[in-house]
Amino acid sequence: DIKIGSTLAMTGPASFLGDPEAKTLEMLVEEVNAAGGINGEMIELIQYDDGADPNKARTFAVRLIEDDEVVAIIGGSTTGTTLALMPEVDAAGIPFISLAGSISIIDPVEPYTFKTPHTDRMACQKVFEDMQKRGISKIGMISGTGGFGASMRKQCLEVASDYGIDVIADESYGPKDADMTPQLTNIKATDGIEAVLNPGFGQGPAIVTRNYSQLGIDLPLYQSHGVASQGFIDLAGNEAAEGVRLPGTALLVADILPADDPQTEIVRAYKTAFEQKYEMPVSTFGGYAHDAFRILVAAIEKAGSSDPEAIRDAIEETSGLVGTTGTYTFSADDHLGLDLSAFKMLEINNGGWTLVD
Amino acid sequence: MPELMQFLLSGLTVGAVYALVALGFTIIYNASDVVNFAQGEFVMLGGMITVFAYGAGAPLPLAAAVAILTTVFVGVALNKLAIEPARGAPVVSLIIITIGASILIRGVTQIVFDKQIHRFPAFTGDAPIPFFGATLLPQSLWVVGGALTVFVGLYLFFTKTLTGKAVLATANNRLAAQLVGINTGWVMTLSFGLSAAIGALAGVLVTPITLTSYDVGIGLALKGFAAAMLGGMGNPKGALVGGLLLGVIEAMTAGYLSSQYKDAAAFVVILAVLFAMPQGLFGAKSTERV
Amino acid sequence: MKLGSKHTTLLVLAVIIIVAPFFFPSSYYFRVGSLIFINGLAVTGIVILTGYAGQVSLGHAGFAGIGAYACALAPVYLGVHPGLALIIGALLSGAIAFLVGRPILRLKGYYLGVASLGFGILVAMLLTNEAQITGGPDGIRVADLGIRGLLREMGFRVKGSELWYVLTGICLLIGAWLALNLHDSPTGRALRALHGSEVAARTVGVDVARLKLQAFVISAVFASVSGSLLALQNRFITPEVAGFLHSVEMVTMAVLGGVGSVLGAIFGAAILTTLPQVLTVFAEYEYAVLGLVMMLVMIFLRDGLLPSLAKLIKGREQ
Amino acid sequence: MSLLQVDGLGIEFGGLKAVDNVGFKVEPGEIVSVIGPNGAGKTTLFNMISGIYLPKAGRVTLAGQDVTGMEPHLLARLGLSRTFQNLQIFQHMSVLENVVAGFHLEESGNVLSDLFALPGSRKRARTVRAKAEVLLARVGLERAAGAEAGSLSYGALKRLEIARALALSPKILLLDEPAAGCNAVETEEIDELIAEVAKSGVAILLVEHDMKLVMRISNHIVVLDHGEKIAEGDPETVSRNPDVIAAYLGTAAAQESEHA
Amino acid sequence: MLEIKALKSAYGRIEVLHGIDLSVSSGEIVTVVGANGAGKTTLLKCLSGVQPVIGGSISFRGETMTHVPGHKRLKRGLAQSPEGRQIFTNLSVEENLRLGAFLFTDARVDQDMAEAFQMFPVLKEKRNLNAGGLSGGQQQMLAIARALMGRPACLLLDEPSMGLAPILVAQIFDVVKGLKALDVTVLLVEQNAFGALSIADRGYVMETGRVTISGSAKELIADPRIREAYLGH
Ligand SMILES: Nc1ncnc2c1ncn2[C@@H]1O[C@H](COP(=O)(O)OP(=O)(O)OP(=O)(O)O)[C@@H](O)[C@H]1O
Ligand SMILES: Nc1ncnc2c1ncn2[C@@H]1O[C@H](COP(=O)(O)OP(=O)(O)OP(=O)(O)O)[C@@H](O)[C@H]1O
Ligand SMILES: CC(C)C[C@H](N)C(=O)O
Ligand SMILES: [Mg+2]
Ligand SMILES: [Mg+2]
Repeated sequence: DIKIGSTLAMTGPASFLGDPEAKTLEMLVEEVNAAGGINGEMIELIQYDDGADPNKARTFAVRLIEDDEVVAIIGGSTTGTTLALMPEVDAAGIPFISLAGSISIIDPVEPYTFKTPHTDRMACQKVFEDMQKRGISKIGMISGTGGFGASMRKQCLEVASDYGIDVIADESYGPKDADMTPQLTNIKATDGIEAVLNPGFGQGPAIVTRNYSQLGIDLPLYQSHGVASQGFIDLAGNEAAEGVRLPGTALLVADILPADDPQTEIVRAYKTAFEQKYEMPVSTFGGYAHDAFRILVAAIEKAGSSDPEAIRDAIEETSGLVGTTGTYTFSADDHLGLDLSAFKMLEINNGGWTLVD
Repeated sequence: MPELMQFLLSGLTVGAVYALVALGFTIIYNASDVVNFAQGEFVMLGGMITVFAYGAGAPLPLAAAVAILTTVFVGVALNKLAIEPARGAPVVSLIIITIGASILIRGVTQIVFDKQIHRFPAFTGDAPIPFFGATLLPQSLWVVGGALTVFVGLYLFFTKTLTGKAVLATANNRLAAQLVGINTGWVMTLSFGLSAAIGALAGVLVTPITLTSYDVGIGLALKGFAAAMLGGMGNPKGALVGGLLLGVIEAMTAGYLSSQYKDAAAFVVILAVLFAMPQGLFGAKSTERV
Repeated sequence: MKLGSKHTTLLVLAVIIIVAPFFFPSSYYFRVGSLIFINGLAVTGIVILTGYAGQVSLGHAGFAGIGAYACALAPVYLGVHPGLALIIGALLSGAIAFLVGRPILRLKGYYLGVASLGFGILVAMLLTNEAQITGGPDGIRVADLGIRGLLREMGFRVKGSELWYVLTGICLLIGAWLALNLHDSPTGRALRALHGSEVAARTVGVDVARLKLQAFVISAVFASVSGSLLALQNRFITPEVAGFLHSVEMVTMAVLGGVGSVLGAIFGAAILTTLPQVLTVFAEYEYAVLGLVMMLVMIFLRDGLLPSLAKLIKGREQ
Repeated sequence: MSLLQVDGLGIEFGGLKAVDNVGFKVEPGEIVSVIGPNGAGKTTLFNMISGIYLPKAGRVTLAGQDVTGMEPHLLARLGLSRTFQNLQIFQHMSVLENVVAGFHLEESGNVLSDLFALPGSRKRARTVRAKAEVLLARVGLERAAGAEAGSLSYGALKRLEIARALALSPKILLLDEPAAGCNAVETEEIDELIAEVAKSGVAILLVEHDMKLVMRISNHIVVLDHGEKIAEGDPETVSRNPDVIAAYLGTAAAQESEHA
Repeated sequence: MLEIKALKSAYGRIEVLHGIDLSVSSGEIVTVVGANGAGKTTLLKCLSGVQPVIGGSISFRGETMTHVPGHKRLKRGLAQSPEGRQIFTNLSVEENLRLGAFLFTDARVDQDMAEAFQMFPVLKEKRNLNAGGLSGGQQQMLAIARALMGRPACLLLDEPSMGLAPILVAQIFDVVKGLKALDVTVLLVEQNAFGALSIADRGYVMETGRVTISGSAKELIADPRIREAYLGH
């Protein structure tokens, strides 16, 4: 048997990330095993729930490595848990694919750590590119103070000037906040604002979107890839969400993707399988886990062995692997393997996703 | 001054949410001196059960009724199965039981339902109501109205009814309460039932605004607890005022000072109030002679 | 053998710490062990504050946060050795506890609870929001304590987890020794007296305000050192260490095990630290079971695991 | 100079003058009793003298020093000690420890020395323990030394409080109804104990409704009613004072105390 | 009316009542005296159902009461003024009294309250104040008055004279005596043995959890053992 480990935020504040991620892994392992495993060997998946607690994540990493003796780890739903367990995988020499957003995970590159989601910096770049196209140069930001929101805010502030964008209002809200009208009122009252960007995930962006429409602010609103799921539209409500743009992945627009798009097939397959099995809509986050698993399986197949060292090398040599998020090509100094092209600018229209451009 | 008005409206809405949770604490506290840390889970259950009942096709009022009744059942069961059997245990032990209960309820909810965030439609639409240059959602009126109604009900209950007095007597001196013929077990059941009902009602009212998921309970319980302490634990007036005040302080801080530190500002105010009034704004000073 | 007497307690603890490793199948158990010891240390502080003096804090994780971030930041900004940073953190926590404790300890019961809660939240917010300094919610790396390297130079090769097992075990023993010393000392007695009746304690000459403050400061230092050890062991720390949940966890561990006794509270720390690890077999049901276990323990062993069990055993003997 | 001197002491609770302009003196070795109907203000007077309530008016002087409103723990240092009408027991400590706690001022040292169990701390603890045992024997509770204080009967707790108050080696001892809950024979024991303590030079200020006890041992009696001093003098005089009989003693009791 | 047979009770594992036999007939005043710690309070607590009985039986008006829960005993006619007064300190004096009549909602409640105020005028003065602020003796009055509000057929009094001024002690004993006319049976635990025996019909002496002497009040007052041990000089 090949033992693969995962530690994900299946519960706790990031459970809407960890839950679909864990479900995806479970589903894919079943699938692979049903098809005869990898190189004839069955996969045994050992999953732990770290509840987004970095200390727990680290302990589970040790457990996976020392006690369960896995050959690779997928996990870290959040940046905090990922950074916490990295020293452990590094010391033990176990390949690890993170599902978290921050650029700090792969920059600087650590030998055993890879990741599948676009970085928050790329999300900023994608958004700013779109703003530039629309001739927007002065924006307000309202960010969640949780890990994802805070980190993306920082990245956005860093790259804004590259796109000639001025952030002239900078507000935030806590992870459990239920009302953002005061912050939005301030943004609204700031002179010259042309658009608003909201980095964050969870219920926050949905509330922001609703408050935005309550206050009658009719400037373009941008969200991050942190809310790229049908759930977001449902929560915000079709009306409030109308016209919101965000950088997303092919997964969300599986149905309207041109048939010749390289991702179409894989995206639709995953979507159908997941939605059938779990009776809930797919999310980008499950997609990250999907990609991580595919990358890992491909690497093990290629390495022809389940030696961690060999797997790591094989991952690093991955090239042109098509996933739900994009097409991955890793190298010794790129452990993300995606570029901006894999990001699609999406807009919500009539309660559904449409591709901008 | 439309900004000020907007901050105020926003503060009052959020404050009413806190007040509803704080009011829920009041009864169990008054009956047993226990701050029921599972109170937030009652709110969560109210919201989540409504979501799923509504999703299953029940009309909203029916879904809400189902949610409230189910939550009352959970509250009563909590009392019967956990609090009653531990009778006579130190108050800290009882509090830990309620913390355990909150973890259990959350754990079961995530299995029975799911871990996603949910919402159901506002009772009377989402069209913003303009108000002196600011806007307000119709659902906010429901929440504020709900908080006021619960407040009035509780206030009358504790000041005008013998049963209300029996509840207070039970917490004050359980032994004496038994001696005057109060069925203290029943008082506890009643208290948990009522608290659960108030909690669930809060959940039903606020979910269209705050959204809900299996784990919203802790956050709400925490804010409700802070609000209750600010107003003075056990006093419905305190719960109402404490909740509203907390909401307004947060909104004003977010609006005028820093949205990052609005929770901090709220706690700074609480600390300041407690230094001047160690029993909160309306807390009864208990007189124990020596 | 009288349970709870100082020397038996220390002996029992030491024996467990020394003997347990012989049953460890992998070094993962050393990690869990050291986490127990780290939590045990914080909880021992809670015993002093809550068990002895009867004051409940819902914000002690704030001090753990100060200790942890002292180890993360002091080496960077002050260039001091991480070991020294631990001491700086402890002193800082003590000093802050001294300042904060003065006003808030005038409050009683739940009011003290909410005030300390506020303090803890303030610390957690600072650590989260002042990201330029603290690294923000995603956490920050912590420098290496360097003991392993030192040992290697001296020719000993030890695994990180084993080393930390030993280090934290020693710290816990020292902490327990201090707390036990205090219990039967005049200060400890005065603390327990004011728990019983503040008025009476005052009339026998106990300076209640000062004594509560002392207990608060001592327990803050315990929490701080525990936070530092966690940071140094993990080499990475996030603001969660200062969070409300961590504060509640400390109190829960203490009460579950028996807040009046050092051994009991440490036992509580052991249970609540291992339980989530054990409960992974229940997968989805983990939290439901965890909550259930907590409730059952408190319902049937209301004074906490250890004291209640001791009572049961004593009863049977009679 | 008197050991304790109270001048014009007064306090109000929500408009009610619980104690109003009360003054008297207590000399070393003297037993002064304060009597008066229920609610007359006796306990409140004690609470002001012992620093638990802050008087609204008046002055308390202890051995020449103005101690009005001084914190109880500081008063303890000056040798003032008391018991309580509503028992204040350290419930979860053993009976012996309750008394040992009474020696706080004598045994307490430095926290750090306690934390590290330095020899000094340990030695102090030992000597104090022996003394506490002697005191317990004196109030007849030596057999209960190891029991948890919360498990004692009411009368036993009353005596435990006396032992704890004595542990302070007070110069002046305030006893609030020490014989309440004791039968006649037990009261006599307490009576002897008080007399003995007074003989050693300790001033005693006593509140008690047991007139036999009061009349037998008091050197001086102060009578309060509605917060005001209505009479003062030796037992003889006071017990014959018609105001005192009307407000407090009642005729039957007055006769009884005559024969005491 | 009240029949106690071989009653045993314990705190934890320590037995403190070792088989008490005691009976009270209807309309009687019976007193129990005994030294500190003899178990008098424990006995009364067993009768009012707030202390578990581990052996023996209690029957009241012909019905077994041994394990009837505490709150139901008042309904059957058994009220207690407990040791340590146990008033509701956070409620007003009036609320305390009202709760004494928790079982009743008829007009007689007001009448009873008026009578209580007549008996203890101080309570009327302080009716709207927190009972916790009362002086010790005032609280004692409140405890007695509250027990009477429950319209007991049998009243259990635990040291009712404790902390009362002499003038009131006499009054309390008068009140107790007066209860006889109202057909209320009284079981009176007292340290003031002389006072208690003077108004009682019969008495029991308890020592360390056992009844050692019993008899008519007259006999007991005259008994030298009792003079020696409980009445003093
Ligand atoms: N904290 C308080 N709050 C309100 N009233 C108080 C308080 N303390 C005392 N009083 C009032 O002051 C008066 C005097 O009370 P105090 O306890 O001093 O009487 P006492 O003489 O000791 O009576 P007793 O003999 O019954 O113990 C009483 O009427 C009481 O109600
Ligand atoms: N809560 C308790 N836990 C353990 N033992 C107790 C408890 N309460 C009373 N006891 C013990 O039970 C025995 C009887 O006590 P009880 O209070 O019934 O005596 P009493 O006759 O009422 O005395 P007093 O005249 O002093 O009130 C005593 O030995 C006492 O120590
Ligand atoms: C939206 C995702 C990229 C968020 C990511 N898992 C994080 O928490 O960092
Ligand atoms: Mg008094
Ligand atoms: Mg008694």
